[in-house]
Amino acid sequence: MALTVDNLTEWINSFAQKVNDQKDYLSELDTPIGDGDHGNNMARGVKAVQESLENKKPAELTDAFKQIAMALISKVGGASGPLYGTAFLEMAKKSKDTTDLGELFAAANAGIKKRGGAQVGDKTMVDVWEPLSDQLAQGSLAQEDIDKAVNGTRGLVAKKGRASYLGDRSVGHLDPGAMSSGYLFTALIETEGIL
Amino acid sequence: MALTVDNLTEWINSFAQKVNDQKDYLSELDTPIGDGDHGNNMARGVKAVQESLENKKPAELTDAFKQIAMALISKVGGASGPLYGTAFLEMAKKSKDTTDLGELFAAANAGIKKRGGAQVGDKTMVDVWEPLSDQLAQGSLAQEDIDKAVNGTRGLVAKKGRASYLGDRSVGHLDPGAMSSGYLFTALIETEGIL
Amino acid sequence: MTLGITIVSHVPEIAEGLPKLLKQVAADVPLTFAGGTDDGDIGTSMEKISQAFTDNSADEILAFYDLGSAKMNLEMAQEMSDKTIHLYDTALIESAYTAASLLQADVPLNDIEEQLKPLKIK
Amino acid sequence: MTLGITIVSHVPEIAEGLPKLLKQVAADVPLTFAGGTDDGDIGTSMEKISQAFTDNSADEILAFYDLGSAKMNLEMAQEMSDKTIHLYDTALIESAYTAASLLQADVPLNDIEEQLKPLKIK
Ligand SMILES: Nc1ncnc2c1ncn2[C@@H]1O[C@H](COP(=O)(O)OP(=O)(O)O)[C@@H](O)[C@H]1O
Ligand SMILES: Nc1ncnc2c1ncn2[C@@H]1O[C@H](COP(=O)(O)OP(=O)(O)O)[C@@H](O)[C@H]1O
Ligand SMILES: [Mg+2]
Ligand SMILES: [Mg+2]
Ligand SMILES: [Mg+2]
Ligand SMILES: [Mg+2]
Repeated sequence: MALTVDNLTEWINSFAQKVNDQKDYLSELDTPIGDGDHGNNMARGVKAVQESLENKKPAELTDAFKQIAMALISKVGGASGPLYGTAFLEMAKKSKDTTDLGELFAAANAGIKKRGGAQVGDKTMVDVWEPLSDQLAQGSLAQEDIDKAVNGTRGLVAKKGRASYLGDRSVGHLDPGAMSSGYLFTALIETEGIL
Repeated sequence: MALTVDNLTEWINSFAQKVNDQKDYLSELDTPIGDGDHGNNMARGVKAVQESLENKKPAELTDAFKQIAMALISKVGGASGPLYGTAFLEMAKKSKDTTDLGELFAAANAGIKKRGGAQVGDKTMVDVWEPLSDQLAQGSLAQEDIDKAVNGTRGLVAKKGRASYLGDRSVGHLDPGAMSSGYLFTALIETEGIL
Repeated sequence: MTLGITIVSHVPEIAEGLPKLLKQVAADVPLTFAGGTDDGDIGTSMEKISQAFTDNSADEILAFYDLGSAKMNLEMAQEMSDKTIHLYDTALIESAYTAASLLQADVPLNDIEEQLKPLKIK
Repeated sequence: MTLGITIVSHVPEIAEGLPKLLKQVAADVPLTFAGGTDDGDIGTSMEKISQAFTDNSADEILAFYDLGSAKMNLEMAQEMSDKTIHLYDTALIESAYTAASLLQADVPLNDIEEQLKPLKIK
């Protein structure tokens, strides 16, 4: 079982599918604690990713990660653009040395944390990326881990991003970026032949 | 010797003349320590004042002061608009009780200070209005007093208005609003029959 | 009693543009703005500010401005208005954004003002 | 070595409008801006920011932004630029105005940064 350009593409297409299906839901999550655009941002981003991968089939994993990153960086528009973009850019760099998922995701997570300055507990996508990257490194990621991480953001006080303006009042709402990140991990474990 | 609608109008017309003649110079003064528009602002303002007084000859001093104030407030556009406007508005109020120049100018000066929060020494028009209002109250205002007050702003560090952003670097430049205020006082002492 | 926001800028484009950022997080907060002089040049206009107070459907208004001369016209308009106008000496964009987010979440004015305090820079 | 300013805002109108205020006090300071997403919507664009760095005739740039997500795109553009980019977490309009006035008066960068410190709010 290993990551290839083909199953990476399959994974990303599955993620795109989920984002498109849940576009309105993601924007709804972003409404009480943000500006209500996360679904639209991500849908625009994954569309650009799919177009890029179709227009120019990447020769290597590194190219694939880079194309994904650049499309997200250019097209998302919101905070999630540079964050997801940095994640895939870090995976591109790391993929020159290894295809180990644990290492790739650890690099991605470190990139997100550096880019946005968020730590675990700040009610951001980091609350999904960090624990699930750890699980991947340990070779045991299941849907219930994903649900737990995503749902865990509900009780947190936002410390970064737009939701942080609401302080304590952000409690009781799921973080939209955590939810979309959850879809990325679900798509990963659902794609045959990667894990 | 007393203030009447006629000699007030003469005074203001003479002030307008000086502002128009020195429009470029006032804007030049405003360039190194401001945004270079004081001459244009004041020219726009006195034009509106003259139009107002021509279109509707005021019946009373109070009306005249009020019309002048409103024209300046609407048309100047820069900080000097609310400041000169407040000065004339305060004179309008005070003119209900007295036509004494000392009292009128004391009220005007207090209005400028309240509106802009500047004190003597802050390198603003207050450095002209305050000492010269005092002189008027004492019945002895001459051109050399005016020159002294205006030129005194050259050595000051700006504490209010746009020039204050330059801090110490504002030293060595005349304050444009002090200069235009100087013209107002010169026009006053030059107008026959007021002092 | 409803709370609204009025934005005052020397630049017409800033005054028009900032509400677009705020509307994203505060669809239900009454927002009006006044930008530039009567002639549309760089500067502020007491009349435009008064109009922005009148046009705002709220009866209590949080007002934000860019530079000091805008504040003077704001204060004149405040004195002439029947509404309660709160004037903040805070970073224009950042504090208007903060206030808009919090008003949308029905946060009481006292708490909003507490959160605006660190943004006081004028 | 010349110093310039780049303005980054989520809103195209703010990004376009602010330089008009700055030009009044800083006619000779190189000023560029990046506003909105690639499609002109509310947001920021790393490409537009990179372009604004390139288009600026200065080789050292003071960059100012409105909200946190702009900062992330700014930092990515900064990492990709050959120029020295200084990023300030200060009130956008007020600090850009301060920097512009001081740059026009040839004030050294150290002194400018000193004067920007009290405007740090992010
Ligand atoms: N500084 C940050 N660090 C990590 N994640 C962040 C940060 N800021 C925002 N996010 C994530 O981005 C999501 C919002 O994305 P999006 O709505 O697309 O951007 P925007 O907030 O600019 O509209 C949040 O739910 C959060 O997960
Ligand atoms: N807070 C203030 N208090 C008193 N006078 C002030 C203040 N701010 C500015 N001024 C005066 O206004 C003059 C500048 O007027 P003007 O150029 O028309 O306005 P702006 O600075 O808005 O362009 C200054 O030279 C100064 O005399
Ligand atoms: Mg959003
Ligand atoms: Mg957004
Ligand atoms: Mg000026
Ligand atoms: Mg001006």
